[in-house]
Amino acid sequence: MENVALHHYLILSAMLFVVGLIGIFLNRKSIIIILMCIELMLLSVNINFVAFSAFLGDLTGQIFTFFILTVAAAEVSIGLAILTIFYRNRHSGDVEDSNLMKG
Amino acid sequence: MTMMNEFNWHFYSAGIAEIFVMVVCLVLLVAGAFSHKSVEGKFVRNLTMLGLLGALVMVVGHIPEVREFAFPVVEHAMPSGAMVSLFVNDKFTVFLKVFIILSAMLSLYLVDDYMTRKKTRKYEYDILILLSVLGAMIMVSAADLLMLYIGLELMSFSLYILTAFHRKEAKSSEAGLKYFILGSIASGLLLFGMSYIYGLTGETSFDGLQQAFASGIAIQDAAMMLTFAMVLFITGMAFKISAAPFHMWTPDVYEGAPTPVTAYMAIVPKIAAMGIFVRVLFEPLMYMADQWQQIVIALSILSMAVGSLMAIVQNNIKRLLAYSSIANIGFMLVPVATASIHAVDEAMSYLLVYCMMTLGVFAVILSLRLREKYVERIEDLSGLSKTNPSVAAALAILMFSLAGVPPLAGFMVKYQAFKVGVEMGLTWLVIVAVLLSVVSAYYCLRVVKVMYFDKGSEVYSPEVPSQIRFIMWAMVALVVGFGILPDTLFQIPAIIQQSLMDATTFNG
Amino acid sequence: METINTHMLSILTFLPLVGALFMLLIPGNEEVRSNNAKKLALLFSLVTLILSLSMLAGFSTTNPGMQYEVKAGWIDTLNAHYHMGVDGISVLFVVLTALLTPICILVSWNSITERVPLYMAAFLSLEAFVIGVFCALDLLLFYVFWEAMLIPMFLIIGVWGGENRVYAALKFFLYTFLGSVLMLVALVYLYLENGSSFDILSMHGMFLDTPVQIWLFLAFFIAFAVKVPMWPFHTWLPDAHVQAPTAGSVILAGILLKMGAYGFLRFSMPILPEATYIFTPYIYALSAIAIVYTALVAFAQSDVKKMIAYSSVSHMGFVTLGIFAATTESVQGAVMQMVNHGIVSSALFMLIGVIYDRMHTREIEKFGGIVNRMPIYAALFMLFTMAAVGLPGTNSFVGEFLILTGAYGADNAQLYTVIACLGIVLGAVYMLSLYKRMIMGEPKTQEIMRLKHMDRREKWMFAPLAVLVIVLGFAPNHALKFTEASVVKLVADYNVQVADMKNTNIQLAQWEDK
Amino acid sequence: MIADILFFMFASILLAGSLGVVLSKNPMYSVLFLVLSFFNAAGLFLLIGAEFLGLLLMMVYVGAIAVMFLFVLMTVDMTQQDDDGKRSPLFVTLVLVTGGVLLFEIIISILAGVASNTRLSEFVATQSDVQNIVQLGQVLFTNYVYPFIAVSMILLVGMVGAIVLTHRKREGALKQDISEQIGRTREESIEIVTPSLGKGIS
Amino acid sequence: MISADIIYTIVLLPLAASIIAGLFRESIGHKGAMGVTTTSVVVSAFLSLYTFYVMAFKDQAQPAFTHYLYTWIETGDLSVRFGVMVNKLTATMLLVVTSVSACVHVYSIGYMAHDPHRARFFSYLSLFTFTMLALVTAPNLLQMFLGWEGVGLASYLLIGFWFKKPSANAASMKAFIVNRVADLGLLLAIFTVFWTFGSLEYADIFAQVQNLHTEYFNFLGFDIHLLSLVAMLLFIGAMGKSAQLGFHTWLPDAMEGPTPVSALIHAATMVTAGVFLVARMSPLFEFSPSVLEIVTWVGGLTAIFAATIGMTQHDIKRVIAYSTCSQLGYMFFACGIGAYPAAIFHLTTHAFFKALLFLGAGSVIHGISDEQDMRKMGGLKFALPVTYFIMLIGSLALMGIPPFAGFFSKDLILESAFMSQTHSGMWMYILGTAAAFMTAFYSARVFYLTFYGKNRGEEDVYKHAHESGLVMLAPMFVLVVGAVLSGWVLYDMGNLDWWKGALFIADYHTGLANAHDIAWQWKYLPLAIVLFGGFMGTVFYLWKTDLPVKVSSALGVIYTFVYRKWMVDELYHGIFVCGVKCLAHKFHKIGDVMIIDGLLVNGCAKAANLSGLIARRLQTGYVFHYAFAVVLGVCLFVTWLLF
Repeated sequence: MENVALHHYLILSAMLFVVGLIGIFLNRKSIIIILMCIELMLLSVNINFVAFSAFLGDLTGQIFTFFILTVAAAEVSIGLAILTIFYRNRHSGDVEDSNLMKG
Repeated sequence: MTMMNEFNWHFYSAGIAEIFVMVVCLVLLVAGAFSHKSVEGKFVRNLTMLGLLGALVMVVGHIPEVREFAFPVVEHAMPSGAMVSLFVNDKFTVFLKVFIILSAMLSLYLVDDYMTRKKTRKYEYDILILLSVLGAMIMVSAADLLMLYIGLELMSFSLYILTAFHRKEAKSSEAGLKYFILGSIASGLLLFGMSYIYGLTGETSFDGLQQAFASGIAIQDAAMMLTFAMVLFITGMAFKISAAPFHMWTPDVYEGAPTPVTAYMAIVPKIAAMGIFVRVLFEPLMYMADQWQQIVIALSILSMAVGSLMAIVQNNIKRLLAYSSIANIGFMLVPVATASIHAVDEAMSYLLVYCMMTLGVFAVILSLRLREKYVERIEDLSGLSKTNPSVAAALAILMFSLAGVPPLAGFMVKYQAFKVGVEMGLTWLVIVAVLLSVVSAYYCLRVVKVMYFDKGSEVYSPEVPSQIRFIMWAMVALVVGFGILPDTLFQIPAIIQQSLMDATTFNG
Repeated sequence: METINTHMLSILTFLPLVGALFMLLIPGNEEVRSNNAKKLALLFSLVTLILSLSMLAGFSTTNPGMQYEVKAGWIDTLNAHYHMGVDGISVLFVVLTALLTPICILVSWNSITERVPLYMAAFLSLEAFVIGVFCALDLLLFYVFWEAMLIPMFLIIGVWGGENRVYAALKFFLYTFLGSVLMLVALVYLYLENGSSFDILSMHGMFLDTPVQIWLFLAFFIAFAVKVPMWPFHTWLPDAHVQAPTAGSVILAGILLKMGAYGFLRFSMPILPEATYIFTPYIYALSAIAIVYTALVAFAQSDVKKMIAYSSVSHMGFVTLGIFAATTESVQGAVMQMVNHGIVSSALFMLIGVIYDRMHTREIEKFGGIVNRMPIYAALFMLFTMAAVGLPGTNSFVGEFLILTGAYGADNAQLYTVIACLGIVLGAVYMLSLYKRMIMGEPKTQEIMRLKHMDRREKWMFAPLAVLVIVLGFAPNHALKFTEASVVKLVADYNVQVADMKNTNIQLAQWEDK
Repeated sequence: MIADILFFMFASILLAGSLGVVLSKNPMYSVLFLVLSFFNAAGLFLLIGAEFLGLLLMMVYVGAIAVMFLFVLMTVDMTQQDDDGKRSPLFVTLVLVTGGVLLFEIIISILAGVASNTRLSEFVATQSDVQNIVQLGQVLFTNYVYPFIAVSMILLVGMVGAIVLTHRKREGALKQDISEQIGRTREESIEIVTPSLGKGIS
Repeated sequence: MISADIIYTIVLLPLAASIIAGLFRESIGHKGAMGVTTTSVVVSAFLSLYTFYVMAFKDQAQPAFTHYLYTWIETGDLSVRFGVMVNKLTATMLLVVTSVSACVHVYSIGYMAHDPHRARFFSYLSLFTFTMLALVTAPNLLQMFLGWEGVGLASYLLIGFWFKKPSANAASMKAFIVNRVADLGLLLAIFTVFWTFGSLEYADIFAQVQNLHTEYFNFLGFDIHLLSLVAMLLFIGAMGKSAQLGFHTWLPDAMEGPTPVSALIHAATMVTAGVFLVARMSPLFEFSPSVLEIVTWVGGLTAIFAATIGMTQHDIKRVIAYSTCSQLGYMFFACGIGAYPAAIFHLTTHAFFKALLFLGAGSVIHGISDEQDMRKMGGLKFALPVTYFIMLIGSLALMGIPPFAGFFSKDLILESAFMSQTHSGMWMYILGTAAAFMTAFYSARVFYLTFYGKNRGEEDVYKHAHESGLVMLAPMFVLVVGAVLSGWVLYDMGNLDWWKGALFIADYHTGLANAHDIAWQWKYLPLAIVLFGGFMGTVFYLWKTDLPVKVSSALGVIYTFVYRKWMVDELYHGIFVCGVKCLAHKFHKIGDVMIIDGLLVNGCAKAANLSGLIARRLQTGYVFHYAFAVVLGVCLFVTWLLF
């Protein structure tokens, strides 16, 4: 087994990223899962940053991650708030119910 | 590192306007919460205006001759490196900020009447606008990927909430939801790209990136990764300026959001995103122009085509404007696609005029009520030229300008964009653009047609607030005035272009 | 007087525009506004006409260059100037525009009842823009006027037009717009090639590579060909004509169509001589097709306005043939023919308008035997029919004759000239059959027996045109002398450049042989 | 060596967790899988020397965000399942192909970068003497104080947004309004009725 | 001395009168209009007579001259001036035109007395006179063309004068259009002349003929002998105006116009313009023998062709019209064999007697309530005695019985043909003689059918048949004088020397010069045949009146074919009228509506709209689709850039 190198982290995060991405489309259930998928994407970005940071010996990446974490927290709160009012209006949290506007 | 511990005015002076706006936001939040319900709206509104005015004064009062930096950081934090800056202040940012603040102020004037009629007036609205203006300002001043990200998210989050502001309307909440989800995905992509860029260069500041790309090491090292990163990075920003194929959110969000929010959203974020897009392309990514040029060309063509073609089948004015904005972004990207820094001012003057036209059109929409409901469908405008000739004339002028018919400003900027396209050898793109501009002329004409040619009998609710009327006519006057004498229009962006060029020569 | 003369063209251009603004500001109730708007518009257009005539009086017929030139700064950043001037090629069109506008206002006096001020404003601004097109010596200025003119015309067709007006207006606008935007690209290119200058005069004789010229020519060609309109770019015209109100058709046929041909003379020939020469055979062919084909199509029409519209296409085919034949006679004839067509087809549309105001139909089959009731109308119709047919002694004959004579001797144009001659016969066929079906015979319906006679206004609005038909028929030199010097110069320069090209090609060929 | 094993362990559980998020039919399970993923990611962070971020991840995500997800799921009752497969197979195929292509491209480019490159493969995770949290603290409140403040505005937006969107006055909820109680007047409380004869008081 | 002023007066007086009558008839009334026009034309006629007298008889020293009034068109190398060219040919034509016109004017006062539009009629008549005069006096081809088309217009207006009659309207249109087709030839000739001779002035052209007669000209890719080309194109024009074979169809139809018009235009003046043109251009024609050959044959065939039809028609005016056609054929083949003087001579005499015949016919028609069908006439001898006499003179002149005018001129032509000693000359003699037989036959037929036998029309009409008034008879008497005397008074016309250079005959044409040397049997053979023809006519229509029906039924198809005018009209209708209409509709429906507009123009618009609609379908409203679009975009961009 070889030593864990940077590209292991990168590939891991890439896979995580793609899983998150595909999850958004393939999910036929509630919108809340889309929010979770977005969190997964952000997590993969964080892994990238942290990995690069560690391997470069440069702290900026970790700082970046710190800020991303903070922003993600706010993001979730906003997302859930909007989801809540959407639910109140439509009485559904279904992905496929969000098509009042199209064309 | 120790020197950072002492307060140094110089480090903050460039960002003073942003700091001021932050303070104003906090003050307003408190003021709004504790003031009496009956006055809170007005009170907060006035304070907001004052705050924006103050910010404007600070921005204008501090026009740097050469580019200035603020909030310096030590790069390569651990093996202590050179000093770079998070924040830049040059004529370009001043231009964009003035532009942003003025647009925000004008669009705030559009709100009162609407919100009062819809009985959804809340003081938080102003604060959110202010916060998104703050985000936009930070974004355009960013000299670092981190600042760019933070500014972008600050601006976007406020917009997500504003979009869903009419929480009792299903459309509004749905629009908010869509905007939020897609925006988050886009920023995820953006971040992913940023992480690679950071990882491959070890830099996050624009200057540092430019130098890294200039030296060519990073490009050689991991060309594919870098390409990948660049595409994702550009995607993130193209999403914000709603360039096709990253435009899908635009029509739905425009339609669903409360109209004043749409007006705001059609202008301020576009300015900020376009500004930073240009800066990113021409500063850090300048040495990757070969690669991004192709993407920008594709974005440009797709935007023009999708925007124009889909606009002609719309029935909702707000959706129409959404597609129109997509098409116009496409036209704006023609000069950018030349990958020549000389073309930036053409894009910027186009942006300027586009904002004027859009603001004018929204003022018109917000001044028209049919049976006490705001006009949404294009058919609702039928016969407007008889029942309300002055408004119809204003809208017609704006629409002709959007179509690019001289002697209106819309033509002049289109001309400039095409000129630079031809000059830089992208004649084929320009030909595609002019052909699509004919298509886009069609949807503009359709509006004029409905107003002037169709018979309509319904009478519009008469009272229109003077502010809206003022904005409408001011924009018409600007569009006509700049159409006939566009010198000023071309001179302002020419200055800012210079400041971008300074940046390149400074580094390159 | 001196100041008026130095600023003559500016006054001619902007006086109607000022008038148009006045229209929109007239106070009062609907009726008062309508009345005042009509009178004021007539006043403005008449003053413009008088000024244009005085301009014509002061025009030197021996000077081939620009006269009444004004040049001032306009857009410094683009190096665009406010540069106006007239030469022999444009001067007559300016006057024609100034002449037709008051007539148009008279034509609409009673037939337009809705939104009169707007209508008058549209007409006056149209006049202003068109005069601007003919006077502009700055390419950007030219383009601005060229495009701006679409707006009032679009409104005129769309607001006051017939039942299918929306389609026609949109088609008109988009069709011409499509043509012009391609011209815009060419214009940009020229601007850059000309050292970032829009000065049209400095473009004359500038050196451009042949392939470049060809592309530029094509771009300009589409713009102008749509405007002329040349076959097969003509289908917007019948729709626009049919749906437009009478005055709209008059101005469309009388002036707007001339802009395309004017463009060929002002841009294609002097700036792109080589490409012009290369494309000449194709344009001959298109012109010949236009002449014969559209004459036949005109014959097949059941709508009288459509028939006249198609006949316009056919007649403009002569003009393009004449221009590209590039002999002094043919170009003179083309210019003359443009003026003539402006007079004659305008008059024909006005005649149709007179009867349309009474019967509200354009179906030829609904008419018949009008002469029984309206002899003066029939006589005028006869006069203008004969002019349209190109009978010697009317103005059109002079134009057509000069064109055909000139083209007959031009390189490779003989066959097309012969084909074009067929157009003369076909013109007679459809015009006379129209006359027969509309005017002659027993009155077809009771309605025709009750038609109102022409009133004084209606008679007077034909008077200037009728006089011009005869005067220019017997004394065309009064018009030809204005254009002579400029046309001779244009043709001479063009031929020199073409000869140069041929020499170069021969030398190249010889060199390659070696 | 152990670090390597740990990496692969964390990595595989992380991936499995993320797949669980995506694939589980009940949103509630998804949240729990999300928590699992975060735990493992935090483990990876610890492994690579970013202790502070690892802990932060656990606290913020697991402690706050995941709970918030659960909370919202409970309150708005979005746990119902709806998997009658409305997605067209074409779309699913397209998504999978696109995802696959994308992943393939990323991995290819990473591997190409690693293979061709001089710097990327030389990178080694360096362990510093100074504690991670100290390092971060040093720059965060000096160099990055301005973004730090700015990001606080983002949190402010989150707060304002959540309140302005979801806070509502409940109709029918009984609330005491003291000023109203005190300000009651006789006129609006009592009505004097004069009953007419034989009709009673109704 | 003849000055230019006199000529200008002659030419412009009718124009002035026409304008006055046309524009101011409201103020001057019908009488005023008639007075003005008639007076001015009569004055013109007297001035012309004077001119002719001076030029022909009195002052042999009177030179031919050209005078210019003003420049008409001048641009580039082209310069055309209005003016007059006066020589003996002009003088002759002036005389013919104005005298016949004057007679017709006067006659019309009576004939049109009850027409409500007579002012207009007179205005048209004078306009016609002016244009015809402009034609004959023109010093250049373009002014000639002005007159040429002008007479076409006037003819159009006059044929369609009774605008309520659909047949009149159709006939007028037909006349104009057929003429237009032929005029193309003339127009092309003018173009060719301009580019080769550099001028359109007759004088310049004639001066250069000698130099250019070996030149070739590239016409539509063929190198053609220049002078032949010009001559041929000119002749095409002449054929149209003079209703020669192929272009003849308009002339019979033109009889829908009022009879004075037929007399003036379709007998005496306009139709002879073609002959005049060929004569005027004789210096050019003489250098293109091949074209002259064509002229000869066209003329000869027309003569016989029209005569055959003339024998079968029932409409009195149509018979005379075909006779005109036939006589014009004589004139052309005279030109073709180089006997221009004979042609012009015949033109002159023909003008008088044919006008006379038409006016006589008009008098008949007028007398019996506008009936033109000879099958409804008969026995009018007593009702219309003066007309009877006039028609007799006219018919004899037409048949060519000495001593009437027709005899001299027709004989001269046949003699010249015989003596030209060429193959075609011989043929012409045969054809001409045959035509002369037929002429005699149908002249007799007309005469007998009209005046002899029982009346076949309505009794009522017959009872009211009346002789025309003096105002109609007087001009006829003038023409009678012409028909009787012009033959020998103007006999010198047949002599080339008389023309003093106005006509030109090349040396190789010897027919006319030797005409007088013809052997007596050949000289009198035609006369004998004419007499035989007259006799046959008498047999058929006076004595054995059942013969015509028998003969015609015996001839069967041939008769029908001839009666239907050799089916030429049907042929033309089938080919040209239907062809053009069909083509027009095809072009419109398929070319314009379907292909250009439907497919290209609206097609593009529809394509744009359709693509908008399709793209709209992609905007499904589902957020995952939107997101997928983003990712797909990324994926494509990456793929594009990476590979």
